[in-house]
Amino acid sequence: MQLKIQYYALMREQAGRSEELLETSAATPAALYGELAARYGFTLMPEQLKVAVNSEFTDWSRRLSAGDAVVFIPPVAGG
Amino acid sequence: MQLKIQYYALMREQAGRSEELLETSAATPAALYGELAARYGFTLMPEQLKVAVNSEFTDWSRRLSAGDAVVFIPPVAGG
Amino acid sequence: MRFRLTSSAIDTDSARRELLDLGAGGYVSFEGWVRNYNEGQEVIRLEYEAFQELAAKEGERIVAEALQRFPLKHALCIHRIGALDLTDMAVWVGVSSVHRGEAFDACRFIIDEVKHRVPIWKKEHYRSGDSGWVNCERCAAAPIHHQRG
Amino acid sequence: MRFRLTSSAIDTDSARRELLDLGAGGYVSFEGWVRNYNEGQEVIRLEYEAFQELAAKEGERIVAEALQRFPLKHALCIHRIGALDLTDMAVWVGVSSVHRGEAFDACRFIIDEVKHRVPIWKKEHYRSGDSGWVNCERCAAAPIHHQRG
Repeated sequence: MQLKIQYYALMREQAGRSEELLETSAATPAALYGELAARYGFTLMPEQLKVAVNSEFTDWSRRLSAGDAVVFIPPVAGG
Repeated sequence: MQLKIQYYALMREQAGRSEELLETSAATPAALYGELAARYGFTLMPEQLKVAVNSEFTDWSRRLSAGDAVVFIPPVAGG
Repeated sequence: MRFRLTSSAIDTDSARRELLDLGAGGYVSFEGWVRNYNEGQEVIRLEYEAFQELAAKEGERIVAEALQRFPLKHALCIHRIGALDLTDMAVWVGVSSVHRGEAFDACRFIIDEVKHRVPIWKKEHYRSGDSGWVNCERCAAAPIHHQRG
Repeated sequence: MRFRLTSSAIDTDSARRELLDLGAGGYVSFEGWVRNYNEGQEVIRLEYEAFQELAAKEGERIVAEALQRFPLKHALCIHRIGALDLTDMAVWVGVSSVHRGEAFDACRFIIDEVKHRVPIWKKEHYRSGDSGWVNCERCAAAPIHHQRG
Protein backbone atom coordinates (compact mmCIF):
# COMPACT_ATOMS: atom_id res chain seq x y z
CA MET A 1 0.00 0.00 0.00
CA GLN A 2 0.99 3.61 -0.37
CA LEU A 3 1.59 5.89 2.64
CA LYS A 4 2.52 9.54 2.93
CA ILE A 5 5.44 10.11 5.29
CA GLN A 6 6.38 13.57 6.60
CA TYR A 7 9.71 14.30 8.26
CA TYR A 8 10.53 17.04 10.74
CA ALA A 9 13.62 18.49 12.38
CA LEU A 10 16.52 16.06 12.83
CA MET A 11 14.69 13.30 10.95
CA ARG A 12 13.98 15.64 8.04
CA GLU A 13 17.68 16.37 7.78
CA GLN A 14 18.66 12.72 8.10
CA ALA A 15 16.07 11.63 5.53
CA GLY A 16 17.05 14.51 3.27
CA ARG A 17 13.40 15.28 2.53
CA SER A 18 10.28 16.77 4.10
CA GLU A 19 7.88 14.17 2.80
CA GLU A 20 7.49 11.30 0.43
CA LEU A 21 4.96 8.83 -0.87
CA LEU A 22 6.10 5.36 0.06
CA GLU A 23 5.03 1.95 -1.23
CA THR A 24 5.38 -0.40 1.73
CA SER A 25 4.11 -3.61 3.24
CA ALA A 26 4.75 -2.36 6.82
CA ALA A 27 1.55 -3.05 8.72
CA THR A 28 2.24 -0.83 11.73
CA PRO A 29 4.19 2.35 12.56
CA ALA A 30 6.68 0.14 14.42
CA ALA A 31 7.41 -1.92 11.32
CA LEU A 32 7.46 1.19 9.15
CA TYR A 33 10.01 2.90 11.39
CA GLY A 34 12.26 -0.14 11.20
CA GLU A 35 12.14 0.03 7.42
CA LEU A 36 12.83 3.78 7.28
CA ALA A 37 15.54 3.73 9.94
CA ALA A 38 17.40 1.08 7.92
CA ARG A 39 17.11 3.18 4.78
CA TYR A 40 18.01 6.61 6.21
CA GLY A 41 20.17 5.72 9.17
CA PHE A 42 17.98 7.52 11.72
CA THR A 43 19.86 7.92 14.97
CA LEU A 44 16.81 8.18 17.20
CA MET A 45 15.49 5.02 18.83
CA PRO A 46 11.76 4.31 18.58
CA GLU A 47 11.49 4.71 22.37
CA GLN A 48 12.47 8.35 21.92
CA LEU A 49 9.76 8.99 19.37
CA LYS A 50 6.03 9.39 19.24
CA VAL A 51 4.05 8.60 16.16
CA ALA A 52 1.11 10.37 14.55
CA VAL A 53 -1.20 9.10 11.85
CA ASN A 54 -3.39 11.57 10.00
CA SER A 55 -2.32 14.39 12.30
CA GLU A 56 -3.20 12.65 15.55
CA PHE A 57 -1.04 10.80 18.07
CA THR A 58 -1.48 7.05 17.84
CA ASP A 59 -0.01 3.69 18.93
CA TRP A 60 2.99 2.00 17.43
CA SER A 61 0.88 -1.10 16.90
CA ARG A 62 -1.94 0.62 15.04
CA ARG A 63 -2.89 -1.03 11.71
CA LEU A 64 -1.89 1.26 8.88
CA SER A 65 -4.24 1.81 5.95
CA ALA A 66 -3.52 2.87 2.40
CA GLY A 67 -3.33 6.63 2.16
CA ASP A 68 -2.42 7.19 5.83
CA ALA A 69 -0.16 10.16 6.54
CA VAL A 70 2.49 9.10 9.04
CA VAL A 71 4.79 11.32 11.10
CA PHE A 72 7.44 10.15 13.52
CA ILE A 73 7.90 12.77 16.19
CA PRO A 74 11.40 13.36 17.61
CA PRO A 75 11.77 14.68 21.17
CA VAL A 76 10.11 18.07 21.17
CA ALA A 77 11.73 21.34 22.26
CA GLY A 78 9.18 24.12 22.01
CA GLY A 79 9.21 27.12 24.27
CA MET B 1 7.74 67.35 73.33
CA GLN B 2 6.46 67.98 69.87
CA LEU B 3 5.89 65.13 67.36
CA LYS B 4 4.74 65.12 63.77
CA ILE B 5 1.93 62.63 63.16
CA GLN B 6 0.84 61.57 59.67
CA TYR B 7 -2.41 59.75 59.00
CA TYR B 8 -3.27 57.49 56.10
CA ALA B 9 -6.36 55.81 54.69
CA LEU B 10 -9.05 54.94 57.24
CA MET B 11 -7.13 56.67 60.04
CA ARG B 12 -6.78 59.83 57.95
CA GLU B 13 -10.53 59.89 57.47
CA GLN B 14 -11.24 59.18 61.13
CA ALA B 15 -8.75 61.81 62.30
CA GLY B 16 -10.06 64.28 59.73
CA ARG B 17 -6.53 65.30 58.78
CA SER B 18 -3.41 64.07 56.98
CA GLU B 19 -0.92 65.30 59.51
CA GLU B 20 -0.49 67.42 62.56
CA LEU B 21 2.11 68.67 64.98
CA LEU B 22 1.29 67.36 68.43
CA GLU B 23 2.51 68.42 71.87
CA THR B 24 2.51 65.24 73.93
CA SER B 25 4.08 63.53 76.89
CA ALA B 26 3.59 60.05 75.36
CA ALA B 27 6.95 58.31 75.69
CA THR B 28 6.28 55.46 73.22
CA PRO B 29 4.17 54.81 70.11
CA ALA B 30 1.95 52.57 72.27
CA ALA B 31 1.18 55.43 74.66
CA LEU B 32 0.77 57.84 71.78
CA TYR B 33 -1.74 55.60 70.03
CA GLY B 34 -3.79 55.38 73.21
CA GLU B 35 -3.90 59.17 73.39
CA LEU B 36 -4.86 59.59 69.71
CA ALA B 37 -7.40 56.76 69.70
CA ALA B 38 -9.18 58.40 72.63
CA ARG B 39 -9.23 61.74 70.83
CA TYR B 40 -10.26 60.57 67.36
CA GLY B 41 -12.18 57.36 68.09
CA PHE B 42 -9.97 55.17 65.93
CA THR B 43 -11.69 51.82 65.35
CA LEU B 44 -8.51 49.85 64.67
CA MET B 45 -6.90 48.04 67.60
CA PRO B 46 -3.14 48.47 68.08
CA GLU B 47 -2.67 44.74 67.32
CA GLN B 48 -3.92 45.46 63.80
CA LEU B 49 -1.43 48.23 63.21
CA LYS B 50 2.25 48.64 62.60
CA VAL B 51 4.09 51.76 63.55
CA ALA B 52 6.80 53.72 61.74
CA VAL B 53 9.02 56.46 63.12
CA ASN B 54 10.95 58.67 60.72
CA SER B 55 9.82 56.55 57.76
CA GLU B 56 11.02 53.21 59.15
CA PHE B 57 9.13 50.42 60.87
CA THR B 58 9.81 50.31 64.57
CA ASP B 59 8.64 48.84 67.89
CA TRP B 60 5.68 50.00 69.92
CA SER B 61 7.97 50.38 72.92
CA ARG B 62 10.54 52.58 71.19
CA ARG B 63 11.41 55.80 73.08
CA LEU B 64 10.06 58.74 71.14
CA SER B 65 12.18 61.88 70.72
CA ALA B 66 11.18 65.45 70.06
CA GLY B 67 10.68 66.01 66.35
CA ASP B 68 10.00 62.36 65.50
CA ALA B 69 7.58 61.75 62.63
CA VAL B 70 5.18 59.00 63.62
CA VAL B 71 2.87 57.00 61.37
CA PHE B 72 0.45 54.32 62.47
CA ILE B 73 -0.02 51.85 59.63
CA PRO B 74 -3.45 50.28 59.15
CA PRO B 75 -3.71 46.82 57.52
CA VAL B 76 -2.28 47.26 54.03
CA ALA B 77 -4.03 46.35 50.80
CA GLY B 78 -1.71 47.02 47.90
CA GLY B 79 -1.84 45.05 44.68
CA MET C 1 14.86 51.92 41.95
CA ARG C 2 13.45 48.46 41.40
CA PHE C 3 10.22 49.39 43.16
CA ARG C 4 8.35 52.47 41.98
CA LEU C 5 5.14 54.30 42.72
CA THR C 6 3.38 56.16 39.95
CA SER C 7 0.21 58.21 39.74
CA SER C 8 -0.16 57.67 35.99
CA ALA C 9 -0.76 54.53 33.93
CA ILE C 10 2.03 51.97 34.23
CA ASP C 11 4.13 51.79 31.06
CA THR C 12 4.70 48.04 30.86
CA ASP C 13 6.53 48.12 27.53
CA SER C 14 9.21 50.37 28.88
CA ALA C 15 9.37 48.45 32.17
CA ARG C 16 9.73 45.17 30.30
CA ARG C 17 12.62 46.55 28.27
CA GLU C 18 14.54 47.10 31.49
CA LEU C 19 14.45 43.34 32.07
CA LEU C 20 15.80 42.25 28.69
CA ASP C 21 19.04 40.30 28.96
CA LEU C 22 20.98 38.26 26.44
CA GLY C 23 21.27 35.52 29.03
CA ALA C 24 17.61 35.41 30.07
CA GLY C 25 15.44 32.61 28.70
CA GLY C 26 12.33 33.23 30.76
CA TYR C 27 10.28 36.30 31.61
CA VAL C 28 7.23 36.30 33.87
CA SER C 29 5.04 39.29 34.56
CA PHE C 30 2.09 39.84 36.84
CA GLU C 31 -0.53 42.56 36.55
CA GLY C 32 -3.13 43.32 39.17
CA TRP C 33 -6.31 44.64 37.56
CA VAL C 34 -9.24 46.45 39.18
CA ARG C 35 -12.09 43.96 39.07
CA ASN C 36 -15.81 44.59 39.37
CA TYR C 37 -16.59 42.41 42.40
CA ASN C 38 -14.92 42.03 45.76
CA GLU C 39 -16.39 39.99 48.57
CA GLY C 40 -19.84 40.15 47.06
CA GLN C 41 -19.93 43.91 46.50
CA GLU C 42 -20.00 45.48 43.04
CA VAL C 43 -17.01 47.76 42.73
CA ILE C 44 -17.16 50.78 40.43
CA ARG C 45 -13.83 52.45 41.16
CA LEU C 46 -10.88 52.42 43.52
CA GLU C 47 -8.44 54.73 45.20
CA TYR C 48 -4.94 53.72 46.21
CA GLU C 49 -3.05 55.68 48.81
CA ALA C 50 0.55 55.11 49.89
CA PHE C 51 2.86 56.14 52.68
CA GLN C 52 5.30 56.93 49.93
CA GLU C 53 8.66 57.14 51.70
CA LEU C 54 8.23 53.84 53.53
CA ALA C 55 6.43 52.12 50.63
CA ALA C 56 9.39 52.87 48.37
CA LYS C 57 11.86 51.53 50.95
CA GLU C 58 9.89 48.39 51.77
CA GLY C 59 9.17 47.66 48.11
CA GLU C 60 12.84 48.03 47.26
CA ARG C 61 13.71 45.61 50.06
CA ILE C 62 11.26 43.06 48.69
CA VAL C 63 12.73 43.16 45.20
CA ALA C 64 16.23 42.95 46.67
CA GLU C 65 15.16 39.90 48.68
CA ALA C 66 13.80 38.27 45.52
CA LEU C 67 17.10 38.91 43.74
CA GLN C 68 18.95 37.27 46.63
CA ARG C 69 16.61 34.27 47.02
CA PHE C 70 16.29 33.37 43.36
CA PRO C 71 18.90 33.29 40.59
CA LEU C 72 17.38 36.11 38.54
CA LYS C 73 18.62 38.41 35.84
CA HIS C 74 16.36 41.37 36.66
CA ALA C 75 13.24 42.20 38.66
CA LEU C 76 11.05 45.28 38.86
CA CYS C 77 7.76 46.25 40.48
CA ILE C 78 5.64 49.32 39.81
CA HIS C 79 2.57 50.23 41.87
CA ARG C 80 0.01 52.77 40.81
CA ILE C 81 -1.59 55.16 43.30
CA GLY C 82 -4.56 57.52 43.03
CA ALA C 83 -7.94 56.95 41.40
CA LEU C 84 -8.41 53.84 39.24
CA ASP C 85 -11.27 52.53 37.14
CA LEU C 86 -12.34 48.99 36.36
CA THR C 87 -9.72 46.97 34.41
CA ASP C 88 -7.03 49.58 35.16
CA MET C 89 -3.68 48.13 36.15
CA ALA C 90 -2.93 48.68 39.84
CA VAL C 91 0.41 46.89 40.03
CA TRP C 92 2.95 45.32 37.70
CA VAL C 93 5.75 42.90 38.51
CA GLY C 94 8.28 41.67 35.95
CA VAL C 95 11.11 39.17 36.38
CA SER C 96 13.64 37.73 33.93
CA SER C 97 15.91 34.75 34.57
CA VAL C 98 17.91 32.06 32.80
CA HIS C 99 15.24 29.40 33.39
CA ARG C 100 11.52 29.88 33.79
CA GLY C 101 10.99 28.19 37.16
CA GLU C 102 12.68 30.88 39.20
CA ALA C 103 10.99 33.66 37.21
CA PHE C 104 7.58 32.26 38.21
CA ASP C 105 8.64 31.76 41.83
CA ALA C 106 10.20 35.19 42.16
CA CYS C 107 7.33 37.03 40.48
CA ARG C 108 4.89 35.39 42.85
CA PHE C 109 7.13 36.06 45.83
CA ILE C 110 7.31 39.75 44.98
CA ILE C 111 3.57 40.29 44.53
CA ASP C 112 2.76 38.26 47.66
CA GLU C 113 5.20 40.26 49.77
CA VAL C 114 4.15 43.60 48.28
CA LYS C 115 0.53 42.87 49.18
CA HIS C 116 1.47 41.96 52.74
CA ARG C 117 4.19 44.43 53.60
CA VAL C 118 4.10 47.63 51.58
CA PRO C 119 2.12 50.49 53.18
CA ILE C 120 -0.42 51.00 50.41
CA TRP C 121 -4.16 51.12 51.02
CA LYS C 122 -7.11 50.59 48.76
CA LYS C 123 -10.51 52.20 49.11
CA GLU C 124 -13.26 50.55 47.14
CA HIS C 125 -16.32 52.46 45.98
CA TYR C 126 -19.35 50.28 45.47
CA ARG C 127 -22.38 50.44 43.21
CA SER C 128 -24.49 50.59 46.39
CA GLY C 129 -22.99 53.97 47.29
CA ASP C 130 -20.94 52.48 50.12
CA SER C 131 -17.20 52.57 50.19
CA GLY C 132 -14.58 50.96 52.33
CA TRP C 133 -10.90 50.58 53.03
CA VAL C 134 -10.03 46.98 52.15
CA ASN C 135 -8.80 44.93 55.15
CA CYS C 136 -9.63 47.78 57.51
CA GLU C 137 -13.40 48.05 57.74
CA ARG C 138 -14.33 44.45 58.40
CA CYS C 139 -11.58 43.84 60.89
CA ALA C 140 -12.14 47.10 62.74
CA ALA C 141 -13.77 46.96 66.14
CA ALA C 142 -16.72 49.05 64.97
CA PRO C 143 -17.12 48.74 61.21
CA ILE C 144 -17.90 52.01 59.52
CA HIS C 145 -19.96 52.47 56.39
CA HIS C 146 -19.57 55.68 54.52
CA GLN C 147 -22.89 56.57 52.99
CA ARG C 148 -22.89 58.46 49.75
CA GLY C 149 -23.47 62.17 49.98
CA MET D 1 -8.02 29.35 18.70
CA ARG D 2 -6.43 29.67 22.11
CA PHE D 3 -3.15 28.24 20.84
CA ARG D 4 -1.58 29.80 17.77
CA LEU D 5 1.55 29.46 15.68
CA THR D 6 3.02 32.50 13.99
CA SER D 7 6.02 33.09 11.77
CA SER D 8 6.20 36.80 12.64
CA ALA D 9 6.88 38.61 15.92
CA ILE D 10 4.28 37.89 18.62
CA ASP D 11 2.01 40.88 19.22
CA THR D 12 1.67 40.70 22.98
CA ASP D 13 -0.37 43.91 23.34
CA SER D 14 -3.09 42.58 21.14
CA ALA D 15 -2.92 39.12 22.75
CA ARG D 16 -3.17 40.65 26.22
CA ARG D 17 -6.27 42.62 25.21
CA GLU D 18 -8.04 39.34 24.48
CA LEU D 19 -7.64 38.42 28.15
CA LEU D 20 -9.13 41.58 29.64
CA ASP D 21 -12.20 40.94 31.74
CA LEU D 22 -14.16 43.12 34.14
CA GLY D 23 -14.12 40.27 36.64
CA ALA D 24 -10.39 39.49 36.41
CA GLY D 25 -8.13 40.73 39.19
CA GLY D 26 -4.93 38.94 38.19
CA TYR D 27 -3.04 38.52 34.94
CA VAL D 28 0.13 36.48 34.53
CA SER D 29 2.15 36.21 31.36
CA PHE D 30 5.19 34.19 30.43
CA GLU D 31 7.60 34.90 27.59
CA GLY D 32 10.30 32.53 26.40
CA TRP D 33 13.28 34.47 25.09
CA VAL D 34 16.18 33.23 22.97
CA ARG D 35 19.18 33.30 25.25
CA ASN D 36 22.84 33.31 24.37
CA TYR D 37 23.97 30.16 26.19
CA ASN D 38 22.53 26.67 26.38
CA GLU D 39 24.31 23.79 28.04
CA GLY D 40 27.65 25.53 27.81
CA GLN D 41 27.45 26.47 24.13
CA GLU D 42 27.20 30.03 22.91
CA VAL D 43 24.04 30.35 20.84
CA ILE D 44 23.87 32.92 18.04
CA ARG D 45 20.46 32.13 16.53
CA LEU D 46 17.68 29.57 16.51
CA GLU D 47 15.19 27.96 14.20
CA TYR D 48 11.85 26.62 15.34
CA GLU D 49 9.99 24.09 13.23
CA ALA D 50 6.51 22.70 13.93
CA PHE D 51 4.32 19.88 12.77
CA GLN D 52 1.67 22.52 12.41
CA GLU D 53 -1.58 20.55 12.23
CA LEU D 54 -0.81 18.46 15.29
CA ALA D 55 0.91 21.30 17.17
CA ALA D 56 -2.23 23.41 16.82
CA LYS D 57 -4.44 20.57 18.06
CA GLU D 58 -2.22 19.60 20.98
CA GLY D 59 -1.67 23.22 22.00
CA GLU D 60 -5.40 23.84 21.94
CA ARG D 61 -5.95 20.78 24.14
CA ILE D 62 -3.41 22.09 26.66
CA VAL D 63 -5.11 25.47 26.97
CA ALA D 64 -8.49 23.76 27.24
CA GLU D 65 -7.10 21.55 30.04
CA ALA D 66 -5.84 24.63 31.86
CA LEU D 67 -9.27 26.24 31.59
CA GLN D 68 -10.81 23.09 33.06
CA ARG D 69 -8.28 22.58 35.86
CA PHE D 70 -8.12 26.17 37.08
CA PRO D 71 -10.89 28.74 37.59
CA LEU D 72 -9.68 31.14 34.89
CA LYS D 73 -11.23 33.94 32.94
CA HIS D 74 -9.14 33.55 29.79
CA ALA D 75 -5.97 31.84 28.58
CA LEU D 76 -3.99 32.08 25.36
CA CYS D 77 -0.67 30.77 24.05
CA ILE D 78 1.21 31.87 20.92
CA HIS D 79 4.33 30.11 19.65
CA ARG D 80 6.65 31.55 17.06
CA ILE D 81 8.23 29.41 14.36
CA GLY D 82 11.01 30.10 11.88
CA ALA D 83 14.32 31.89 12.40
CA LEU D 84 14.87 33.79 15.65
CA ASP D 85 17.67 35.94 16.98
CA LEU D 86 18.91 36.48 20.52
CA THR D 87 16.32 38.05 22.85
CA ASP D 88 13.52 37.36 20.36
CA MET D 89 10.34 36.02 21.91
CA ALA D 90 9.78 32.36 21.05
CA VAL D 91 6.59 31.78 23.00
CA TRP D 92 4.04 33.79 24.94
CA VAL D 93 1.45 32.57 27.45
CA GLY D 94 -1.15 34.83 29.06
CA VAL D 95 -3.78 33.99 31.68
CA SER D 96 -6.35 36.12 33.50
CA SER D 97 -8.38 35.05 36.54
CA VAL D 98 -10.29 36.43 39.50
CA HIS D 99 -7.42 35.79 41.94
CA ARG D 100 -3.71 35.68 41.17
CA GLY D 101 -2.87 32.21 42.50
CA GLU D 102 -4.61 30.33 39.74
CA ALA D 103 -3.23 32.65 37.07
CA PHE D 104 0.32 31.77 38.15
CA ASP D 105 -0.49 28.07 38.37
CA ALA D 106 -2.26 27.93 35.02
CA CYS D 107 0.38 29.96 33.19
CA ARG D 108 3.07 27.63 34.43
CA PHE D 109 0.98 24.58 33.62
CA ILE D 110 0.50 25.75 30.05
CA ILE D 111 4.16 26.49 29.33
CA ASP D 112 5.30 23.24 31.00
CA GLU D 113 2.85 21.17 28.96
CA VAL D 114 3.60 23.02 25.73
CA LYS D 115 7.29 22.30 26.15
CA HIS D 116 6.65 18.61 26.78
CA ARG D 117 3.83 17.80 24.40
CA VAL D 118 3.57 20.12 21.41
CA PRO D 119 5.47 18.92 18.31
CA ILE D 120 7.79 21.89 17.88
CA TRP D 121 11.53 21.55 17.50
CA LYS D 122 14.37 23.95 18.07
CA LYS D 123 17.66 23.99 16.22
CA GLU D 124 20.41 25.99 17.88
CA HIS D 125 23.24 27.52 15.90
CA TYR D 126 26.39 28.02 17.94
CA ARG D 127 29.25 30.49 17.81
CA SER D 128 31.53 27.49 17.23
CA GLY D 129 29.87 26.80 13.88
CA ASP D 130 28.11 23.71 15.22
CA SER D 131 24.38 23.41 15.34
CA GLY D 132 22.02 20.92 16.91
CA TRP D 133 18.40 19.98 17.44
CA VAL D 134 17.73 20.46 21.14
CA ASN D 135 16.83 17.23 22.98
CA CYS D 136 17.62 15.19 19.87
CA GLU D 137 21.36 15.24 19.39
CA ARG D 138 22.56 14.29 22.85
CA CYS D 139 20.02 11.57 23.36
CA ALA D 140 20.49 10.09 19.88
CA ALA D 141 22.34 6.81 19.55
CA ALA D 142 25.06 8.40 17.44
CA PRO D 143 25.26 12.13 18.11
CA ILE D 144 25.70 14.19 14.98
CA HIS D 145 27.53 17.46 14.72
CA HIS D 146 26.83 19.57 11.72
CA GLN D 147 29.98 21.41 10.77
CA ARG D 148 29.64 24.77 9.22
CA GLY D 149 29.98 24.88 5.44
